[in-house]
Amino acid sequence: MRSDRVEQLLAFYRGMLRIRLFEEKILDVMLPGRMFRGSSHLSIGQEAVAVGVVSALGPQDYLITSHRGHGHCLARGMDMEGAFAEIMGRSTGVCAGKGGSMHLSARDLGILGENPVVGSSAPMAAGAALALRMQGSHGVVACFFGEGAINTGAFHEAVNLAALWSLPVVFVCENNRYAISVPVDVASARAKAIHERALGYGIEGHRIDGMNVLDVYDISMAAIEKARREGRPSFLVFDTYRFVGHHTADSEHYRPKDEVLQEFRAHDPIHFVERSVADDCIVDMTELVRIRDEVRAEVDAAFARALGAPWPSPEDALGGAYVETSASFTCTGLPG
Amino acid sequence: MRSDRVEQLLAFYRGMLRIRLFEEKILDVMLPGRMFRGSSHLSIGQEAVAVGVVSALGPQDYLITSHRGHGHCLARGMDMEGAFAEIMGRSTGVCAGKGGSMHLSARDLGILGENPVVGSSAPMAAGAALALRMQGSHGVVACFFGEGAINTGAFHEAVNLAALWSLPVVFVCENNRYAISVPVDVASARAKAIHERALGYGIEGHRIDGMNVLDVYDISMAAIEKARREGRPSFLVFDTYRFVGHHTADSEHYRPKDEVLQEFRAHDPIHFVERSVADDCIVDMTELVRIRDEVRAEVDAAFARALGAPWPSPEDALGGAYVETSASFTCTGLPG
Amino acid sequence: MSDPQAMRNITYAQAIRTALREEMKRDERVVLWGEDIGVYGGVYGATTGLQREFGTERVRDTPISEMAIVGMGVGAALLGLRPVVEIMYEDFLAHAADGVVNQAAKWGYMSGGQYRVPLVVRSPGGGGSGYAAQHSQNLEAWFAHIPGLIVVATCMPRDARGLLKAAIRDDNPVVFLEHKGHYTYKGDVPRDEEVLPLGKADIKRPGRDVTIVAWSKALVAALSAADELASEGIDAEVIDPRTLLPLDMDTILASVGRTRHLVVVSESHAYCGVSAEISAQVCERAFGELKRPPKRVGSHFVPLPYSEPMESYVIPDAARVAEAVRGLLA
Amino acid sequence: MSDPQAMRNITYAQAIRTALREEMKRDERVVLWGEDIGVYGGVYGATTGLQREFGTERVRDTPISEMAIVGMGVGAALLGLRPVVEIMYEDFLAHAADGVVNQAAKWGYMSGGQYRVPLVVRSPGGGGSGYAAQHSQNLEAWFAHIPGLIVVATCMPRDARGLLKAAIRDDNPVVFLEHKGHYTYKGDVPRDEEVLPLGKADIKRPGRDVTIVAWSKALVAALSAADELASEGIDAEVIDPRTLLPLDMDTILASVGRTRHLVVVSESHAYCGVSAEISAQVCERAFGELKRPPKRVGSHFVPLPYSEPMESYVIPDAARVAEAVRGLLA
Ligand SMILES: Cc1ncc(C[n+]2csc(CCOP(=O)(O)OP(=O)(O)O)c2C)c(N)n1
Ligand SMILES: Cc1ncc(C[n+]2csc(CCOP(=O)(O)OP(=O)(O)O)c2C)c(N)n1
Ligand SMILES: [Mg+2]
Ligand SMILES: [Mg+2]
Repeated sequence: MRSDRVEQLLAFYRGMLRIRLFEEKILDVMLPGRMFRGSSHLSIGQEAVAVGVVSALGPQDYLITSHRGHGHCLARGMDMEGAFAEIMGRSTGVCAGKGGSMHLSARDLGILGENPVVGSSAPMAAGAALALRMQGSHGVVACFFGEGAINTGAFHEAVNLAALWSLPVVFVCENNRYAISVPVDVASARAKAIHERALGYGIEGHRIDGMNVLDVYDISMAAIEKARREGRPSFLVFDTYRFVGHHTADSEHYRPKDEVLQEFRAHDPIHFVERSVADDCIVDMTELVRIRDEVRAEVDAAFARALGAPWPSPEDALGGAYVETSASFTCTGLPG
Repeated sequence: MRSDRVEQLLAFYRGMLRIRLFEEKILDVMLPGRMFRGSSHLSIGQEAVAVGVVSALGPQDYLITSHRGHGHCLARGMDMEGAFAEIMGRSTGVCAGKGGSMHLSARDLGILGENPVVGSSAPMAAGAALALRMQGSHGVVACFFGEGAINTGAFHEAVNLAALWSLPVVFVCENNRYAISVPVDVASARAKAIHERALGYGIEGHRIDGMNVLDVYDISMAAIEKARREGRPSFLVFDTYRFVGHHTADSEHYRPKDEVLQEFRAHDPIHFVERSVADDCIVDMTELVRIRDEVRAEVDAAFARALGAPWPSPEDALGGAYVETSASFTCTGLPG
Repeated sequence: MSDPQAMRNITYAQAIRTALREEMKRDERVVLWGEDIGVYGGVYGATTGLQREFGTERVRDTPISEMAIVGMGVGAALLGLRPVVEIMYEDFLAHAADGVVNQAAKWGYMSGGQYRVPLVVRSPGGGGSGYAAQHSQNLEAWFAHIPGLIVVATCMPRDARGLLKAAIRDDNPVVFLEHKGHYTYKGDVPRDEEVLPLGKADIKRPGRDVTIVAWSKALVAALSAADELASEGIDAEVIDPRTLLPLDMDTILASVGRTRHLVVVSESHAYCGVSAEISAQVCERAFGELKRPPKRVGSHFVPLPYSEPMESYVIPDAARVAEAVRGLLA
Repeated sequence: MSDPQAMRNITYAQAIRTALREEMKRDERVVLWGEDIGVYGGVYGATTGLQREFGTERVRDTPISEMAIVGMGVGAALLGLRPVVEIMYEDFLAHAADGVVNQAAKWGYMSGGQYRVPLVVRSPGGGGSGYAAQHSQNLEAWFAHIPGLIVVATCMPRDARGLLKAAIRDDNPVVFLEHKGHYTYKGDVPRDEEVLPLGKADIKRPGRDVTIVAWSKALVAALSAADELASEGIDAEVIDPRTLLPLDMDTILASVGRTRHLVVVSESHAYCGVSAEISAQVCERAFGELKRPPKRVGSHFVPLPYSEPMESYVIPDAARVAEAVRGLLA
């Protein structure tokens, strides 16, 4: 019998592949086919953080993420077809086509949503955590953002408050080294140790290899339990890298192609699992192939269904700006 | 002959007294006489920080301050009559009556102004410092604020940038323990060591007794020179206390009267000079009395002149929203 | 309810406090946070005693972190609290605008209706107290321009209590704008519970000759002007829209249909203000009914100066309102 | 200047870049900062090549710190630089509003005229690209409501170049709003230097039957609508105010005096928008000249949805403008 750890690794592998193949579909099929609008921010290369952290969350926990949040949503169980449909702008999308790639959300899964306004998710995470605590839940909120977000005022205000009020939040920083084109050291004082910004607030700050899903999982477990039991927030900085452009329209001339290739060869988090599985001969490689085939089939099927889904009608736009059920709200004078 | 240090101490003494008596006039005469409007934020108890820091600035340097900035302005040489007149709303005020107590400024003295929007002075200080550096000046900008300001996003963004771009700014935090009614530890994580927030940005942070004007001066000199020569900003946290309310309408029920009395007895920065002078018998006490008399006469005279100054006429309000000299600005459609 | 026995004469601050207290007792999900709202009771006393009564969990003093005050409010509202947060001065909503406008107003819509944001953001604006340009603005027009928000601006105790209760119960985010110069203003408020409808204007004074629409503290100037005009034989109807988004144009249009004259009065600048909307809508929708073009009265278009003679010149008073009405009817 | 030989056909992005480049060469106090404006050249390419040409001191990539981007701009402007800062999306001016509105707009006034704030804040707004609700807003009405600011919103290459140059030379703070859907739009721009006056509208198409006032990308819809209407025998005059504060009402009023019909078109919401101001002012000041009440056309009053059918329904297009004109003239 295989150990739990092996089962877990295989589950992580599947989880990462689901994200990778989902996003490769966006890149390889939807982009050339002009099947979505605006831009889509892919997390190819960063799947270990998504899977490692989200796997450490319990059912009562929540997450909020950034523009680069497909991975977190899928890891949390978002319906793949609904996600594809949303990105395609179909009425069956998880947000009925109103949100798109940057606004995926799923209330029933504890996904507060993607918040592409950099930094603004941090206070919302803190507020959500306070709500959980005040309502007697033991839930924790994981807040995902890139290393660019740590220089926003919103992040700072939120971390201070989370520390001060002992809120169950884990601030998860995916340091993929760039904010669009701006390298971390061009944007952040003391860029080599951004996790130490936590010290000023008296909370723990850790820097971890974000390409090793097992390490990600372990530290996340610890941080989430600390938040859950002691109400102490943490600041986890995962070193990672995005193997693709900032978004699907990025020329990427701000970084050498070599760098990308080298990172990909050396640190792809999915290869990492494949290598460690192979090195340790713990499972038959055909099992990995089988998983890959299954995931590919899942992605293809979800994609095909989404592609066949209906468009919203133009007038659907007009609904939903207001909740109109509330007793006292009389809507006579709403402007046209 | 007396040492330079003694001369300096006496100059500091005079500087502090000028602030104290200026503000006591506001409290004791102008408040009951309803001679100003809105509210006025007095720095009684905090004079050592104003005098110590500002005395360490050179002629090419600038300062920007908060709602509690009378002391910084006076220490920098603001005309007392002009300051009184401004607070009274007279046309001879330093801002022609448009600013009032919270907006004193003096361009020719390097006083960028008071900025009562808490935190917002920090980015402005950083920008001013960048302007100085880019124009070849060796000037430094001192940015004064209370301990409440360190929890604003603006402060954080500015410190990161000042550190990152090596801007000649000294961030001067006057920790008087309260932000209006909110004690520092109710508002700030790790309240006992707020100066350590500097660490996250890789700049120096110091915590200093703000009631000892000599210590204030010495550390400020060092920080200003460091900024001037190396472009390294610092974060100086001075422990101080305000002996009066947050503003002139404050009921002060959030802190025990005892606390105020005890702080006043033990730590008044002006008594501190008097005591050290007396203890060491370095100058005749009558000299201190003479200084006090001179300052009182100066304050009384400035006050009397200000009180006799004319009011602006109502229509003066309409001028000054726009600079109308610029060649390209045609003003035909300005709304009424 | 209209039995005068059943009225209490209380201040605007007390009215707001009453609404908060009643709603906090009624619904434990209602929580408050903001700067100095606890022990201090708010810089204008609107929350006095509430921390003592409801404890420090439900009534929280925050750091000076406007972005987080509102941002946390949004997050907490998503997960079931009904936060009422205070921004100490309306001007500082400029620091918190992302939370209000990009997050609270849009989260429900963007999620395809999965979420709702029952958040109330209270904030006092307005001049007249000598606080100068950065502590006196009236920014209702900003928020009224943003779909997804409800915007209330009211200065009468009874309205404040009844509408704040409605705002707290509403599942939409509400920007509830108060006037700092009005907290000690007194008025009758029913002893019994009263929840007033959002989106309904109130005719504060019926009249036949001219419709004056005015809100927040400018309403008081409008009412005094109406008294002054009455003595000259001009019978002004004064309408308080109370809610600026949605706006009760039905009431305004019906009034203009009767009086055939319109003056819109606000302390905010008329230029690109809510008063422009009202003037424009009346012209667009009741063009034929107007005998004369509408007039708008607002603060002169400058930052608010500190000194008294200048400040009171900038802010419209009863005399300026009366003058505008006379000019219109002349 | 109007010699066609002396024209270059360039994109809106190139026009902006040209203005920046020319002013940077002319005046070394002109400096740029913003997110990704350096190596990347701005997410819409408006600053491509400028860092290479002027160096990293004068063209600076910033952290994601909108408050500091603008706040530092104000501080630097006080001490003699002439910063042109970029906020990547107009929506994020909600994070930087304090710097624009509380500081830049007021510092000169509050100081009694001691200081001036020659700052330009550039920012692209607008929808139509599928960026959804938080990356598509048109917030010109916010800034047009604030005394002390100049607000430009223009989408034609020639205007953008000439007005940006004027904005940079102006000693007042200028909010210079661009449209993200227009950076690749081409137009003729004089080879020679051209500085256009702030505060002057431009008649983009003369006509006799109706005045259409439209700005930013809605101008393009208005111009197509005018073409469409021309084939039906309706001769529309299309006016681009270009500057929304101050607003050139003289040109608009003169036009309405000729055409006696007004339609105001904006991509921003009509409700409490600049279009309300224009409609109101025309009614108030030229009541007798209008044959019909004005009409406003703007984005429907909802956050902007992502999906194409919904998004293009919300934003007004030529058909909706033409429809409004037909309705008005019917
Ligand atoms: C407040 C704000 N400013 C600017 C932007 C534009 N923007 C979108 S993503 C991005 C870079 C974010 O970098 P990082 O936080 O490192 O996340 P990553 O994209 O690398 O995942 C920027 C500047 C934004 N969305 N929000
Ligand atoms: C952005 C902002 N939020 C709130 C206020 C209201 N306010 C004025 S002074 C003050 C307290 C400031 O405390 P601190 O920074 O410690 O300075 P102190 O008054 O103690 O000198 C507050 C909250 C403000 N002026 N600006
Ligand atoms: Mg990044
Ligand atoms: Mg303090």
